[in-house]
Amino acid sequence: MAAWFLRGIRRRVVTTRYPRGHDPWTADLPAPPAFDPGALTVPLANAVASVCPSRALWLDAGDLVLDLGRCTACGRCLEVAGTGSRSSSCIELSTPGPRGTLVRIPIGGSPG
Amino acid sequence: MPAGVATLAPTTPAGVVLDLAAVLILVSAFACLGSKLFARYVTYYGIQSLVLAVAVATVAVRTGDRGLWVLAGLTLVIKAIAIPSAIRRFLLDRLRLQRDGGLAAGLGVSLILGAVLTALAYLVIGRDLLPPGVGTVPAIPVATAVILLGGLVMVVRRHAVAQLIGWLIIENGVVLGAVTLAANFPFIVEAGIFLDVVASVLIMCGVVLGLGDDAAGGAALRRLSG
Amino acid sequence: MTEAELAARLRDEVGRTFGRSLHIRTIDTGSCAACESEIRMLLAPHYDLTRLGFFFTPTPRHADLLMVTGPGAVGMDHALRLTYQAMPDPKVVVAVGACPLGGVLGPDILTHGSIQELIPVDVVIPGCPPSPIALLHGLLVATGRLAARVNPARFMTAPPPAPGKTA
Amino acid sequence: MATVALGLAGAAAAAWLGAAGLVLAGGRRPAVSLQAGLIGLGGLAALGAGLVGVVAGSSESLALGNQLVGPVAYRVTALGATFLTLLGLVALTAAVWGARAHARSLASSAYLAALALTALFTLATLCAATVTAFLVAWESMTLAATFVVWRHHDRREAAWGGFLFVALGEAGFVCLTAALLLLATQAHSLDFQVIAARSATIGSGWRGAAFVLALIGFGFKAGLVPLHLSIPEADPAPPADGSAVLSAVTAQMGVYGIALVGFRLLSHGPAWWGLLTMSLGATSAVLGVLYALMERDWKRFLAYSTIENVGIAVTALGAAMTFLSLGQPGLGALLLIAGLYHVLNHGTAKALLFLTAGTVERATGLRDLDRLGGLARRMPRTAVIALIGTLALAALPPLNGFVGEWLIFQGLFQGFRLSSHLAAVLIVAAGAVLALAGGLAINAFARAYGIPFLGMARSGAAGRASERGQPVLAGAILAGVCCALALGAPLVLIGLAAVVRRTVGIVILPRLLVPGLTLIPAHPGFSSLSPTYLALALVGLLGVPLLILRLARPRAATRTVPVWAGGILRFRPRMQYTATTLANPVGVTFEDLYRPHRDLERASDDPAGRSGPVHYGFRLLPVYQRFLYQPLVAAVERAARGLGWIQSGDVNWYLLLVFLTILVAYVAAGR
Repeated sequence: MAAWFLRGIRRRVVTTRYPRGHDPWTADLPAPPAFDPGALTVPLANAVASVCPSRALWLDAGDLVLDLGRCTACGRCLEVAGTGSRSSSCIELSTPGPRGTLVRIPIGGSPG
Repeated sequence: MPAGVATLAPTTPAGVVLDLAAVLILVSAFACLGSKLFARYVTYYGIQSLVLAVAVATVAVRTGDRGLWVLAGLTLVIKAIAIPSAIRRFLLDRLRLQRDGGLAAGLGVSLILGAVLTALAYLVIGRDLLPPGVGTVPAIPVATAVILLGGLVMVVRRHAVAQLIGWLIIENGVVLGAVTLAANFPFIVEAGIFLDVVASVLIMCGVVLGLGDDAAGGAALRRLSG
Repeated sequence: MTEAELAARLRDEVGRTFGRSLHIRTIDTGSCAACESEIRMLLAPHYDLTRLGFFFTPTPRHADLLMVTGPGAVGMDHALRLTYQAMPDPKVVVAVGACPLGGVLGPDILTHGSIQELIPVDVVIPGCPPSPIALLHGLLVATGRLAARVNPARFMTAPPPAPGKTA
Repeated sequence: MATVALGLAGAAAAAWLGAAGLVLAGGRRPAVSLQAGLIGLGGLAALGAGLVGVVAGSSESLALGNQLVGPVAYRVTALGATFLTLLGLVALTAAVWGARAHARSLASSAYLAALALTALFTLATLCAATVTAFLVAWESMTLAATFVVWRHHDRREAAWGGFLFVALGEAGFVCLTAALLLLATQAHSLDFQVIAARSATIGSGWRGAAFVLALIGFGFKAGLVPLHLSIPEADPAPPADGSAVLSAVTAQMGVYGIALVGFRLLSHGPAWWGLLTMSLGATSAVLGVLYALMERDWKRFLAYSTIENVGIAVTALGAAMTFLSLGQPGLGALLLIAGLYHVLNHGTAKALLFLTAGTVERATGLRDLDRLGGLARRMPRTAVIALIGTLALAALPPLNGFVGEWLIFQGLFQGFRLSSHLAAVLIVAAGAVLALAGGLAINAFARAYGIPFLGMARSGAAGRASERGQPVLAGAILAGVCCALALGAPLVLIGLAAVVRRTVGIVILPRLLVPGLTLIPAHPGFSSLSPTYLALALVGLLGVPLLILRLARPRAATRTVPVWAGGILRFRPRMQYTATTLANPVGVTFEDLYRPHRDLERASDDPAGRSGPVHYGFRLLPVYQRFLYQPLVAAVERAARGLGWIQSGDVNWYLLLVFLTILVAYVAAGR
């Protein structure tokens, strides 16, 4: 206890877990999508980007760019991408600076 | 015992005359109370004043006081002649006053009240109220009754002229009481009372003339509330 | 000094300044109030913001951190600028939700679409709305008590193919 | 030495008489200035007389009486000299203020003459050594002060205030005359000294009756609730110098009177005298400050505060009587000292605040707190002076008000040393009531200082205010005196202890004041305080943040940004707190007492909030009006209505009434 206390004082790190335990239901919250780079093709990526209502997906230099900041986790891209995608289940997405929210997903699938 | 009072005992002729005069004065006051015509008020007042002059003269005969003679004369001239004729000429004729409409109480009620007041005067003026010996003079309760009757006239009549008559009757009662009680009354006081009476008559004549008949009838007087 | 070193030093500085006590002011630039609803949940016992030394304050004069929600409605420009100015230095701006990051409304005559050009944003908390856990995480990141951990791998269901290997 | 005080008092009287006489010059320019100057000179002489009197004690007496009016003699006594000092100080500063404030007109000249006469007759009251001299001077003081109140006789509130002042003053004078003549007939002498010497031989019933009558009589002047009606109406009516004299001196003459009868003439009596006095005082203190809180008019607020402070002083005097009669002379003397000290403090600070309010009124034409604001920036010297006065009156350390009230509390909390449980409980309860009043007073004075001086101007006139050409010096003198009374508290207490020794014959000084400027009021193990060191330490502590700011300057550059006002486009003065809103929490808390009438009128009840203009009205009917004066007035009116049928306006009816009266007289005489 004392060691814990002193550590908290000294290192200013989280001394209490911010939800105290693991919250299993956080996995069920809507979350940004995750794509299978192997299954992504350029047409599919274009289709995925075109259904995104919040302009969070676009193609750039052969990559599908996902802006986590803009994503509202609506799930429309998941419907389009089908089995090559799923919810990322990741909701703790804060980053310092506005540019840290960009995720580049290489388009690895063949057009066939 | 004052000298004047002793000489006016009812057994003496002067005493008899005085008593008779007092009774006449009382009767004329009742007559005023029981009348409705302005002209009669003035007539009865004149008669009352004449009798009063006689009474004063009687006392003057007995006491030989020169002041009382003057007083009797003044009473005769001013009260019995001047004031009635002045009221007739300046008020009754000019305002055409005939019948007094402003009665606060009916004639019958007024007369009964007057009788009650006279009885009260006789009851109240007991022996112990007056100086020793004076109680035997019957004119004293009569004078008191006349004063009360004058007051009653003022209360039950609404018209200003009738109230003036009531006031004059009270004054006559006062003089009657004064000459019978204290025959050697200082003349200067009597003269002062006379001046008062003359002044009040003059004032009342002016006021009533200024008001006019309608106003003097009491309607305007009733509006004099605070 | 590289950018990374500078960032590390800055994080350390922020941690030293705000690490133990932080006062938060929120401002709504036209949000749908879902974010506000979640922010309010922070005070519920389950999340219990104050145990971390964080407090909401009614005035920016006492605030160290500004939480901005909403897409930057034009009508709130003045208020947003005044609020930012009224906060004493040093201060942190946290953009909460997808709106301030341009995810919901585009720029038009009523909104700026994003607040990033209005005031400098230090930390973003994505989500529409971000859950209270995400908000807590964001606040801890903002104060330097947690490292940011956006791992691109988590948004890929399979490891990316090695570069050059594709056709 | 003994004749010096009397000589100085005579000089003061001569100066004031001269100032009053100069009204014959018809208000020409030099005459008005000369009047103010003579009033100030008289004040200086009275101040000197008071100080000499406090130090040297009773002077020789100046006997003037003859066969017709009885013995008339004047003497500077120690008790009177205490108040004489205050009179001199207030007259001096009022003259300094008035010299610059008054226009050169006949009205001003007449007003200054009335003020000079008020001061003169107050002096005569304080120096009066016989019943005749006292009563004549007291009545003359009331009349002269009435003309001071009537300076602006064409204003409704001034006319009404003057009427209340003279009416209640006369009611008090009747009680007072009865009390003093009762004492004089019982003691077979008109001389105060002889009465005091023979007071023990007077029967206790007569003594009690005389004391209660005197308490009521002086209570009218002092403004003890519920006899205080004239204070909030009359004291704010004249210009500020008149208000200062009325509140700081004339009202406190009531305290002098209670001290004179209670301690000098009758030597404190049984315990119930003290308990009665104390209860009246405590009631006045708490009700005074409660109604002060609700007041929007600055000068009326100050007048209610006078009621509060006089109440505190009277509480102290009452507790002192109780302690003396129950065999605790040390505590009694302490409380008497504390009460007199509080009188001095209150007089100084109240004169200061009235003069400040008058200066602001001259600069802005406003007395309504809700229309002032932001004056600290436009009238900085006035703001500093008013701050000193406010701190002193709110009894905050380190100023004199705190020391005085602290002494009173120390005395009251010693109530447990009494053997009588009732007295002990009542005294401690009075202490609790005073504590409540003190807390409310801090609230009230924070409001009365903050609203006019801080924030933004709430009206155009307040925004254009300027200090240029305004009379600031008088307030500065009084502020200096406030600080001196605090820093020199030990010195003041030495003087007051001498007064108490000469008045009730108890030596308390060696126990009260230990070397090193420290006061030990009640008991060595109970409490101690050094006002001098406290003041120095607090001012020093005030410097610490400044020092830190100076030494550890922030490294970031200074930014200047607009005041935070909720992010609205423009911050308007009407968005600020007002005096009414600031007092509202207290108003809600004490709603059962206030029972206010609130009127809220909206142009529409639009739920979207577009209500249009909103009118908010707030009226207060004080509790004594509701439960004492209104029923009284209603009873008189009911009786008058009941007798109204007699006055019908009918002449015959009146004649009948006269006639019946005569008849009844006849019959009654005939029995």
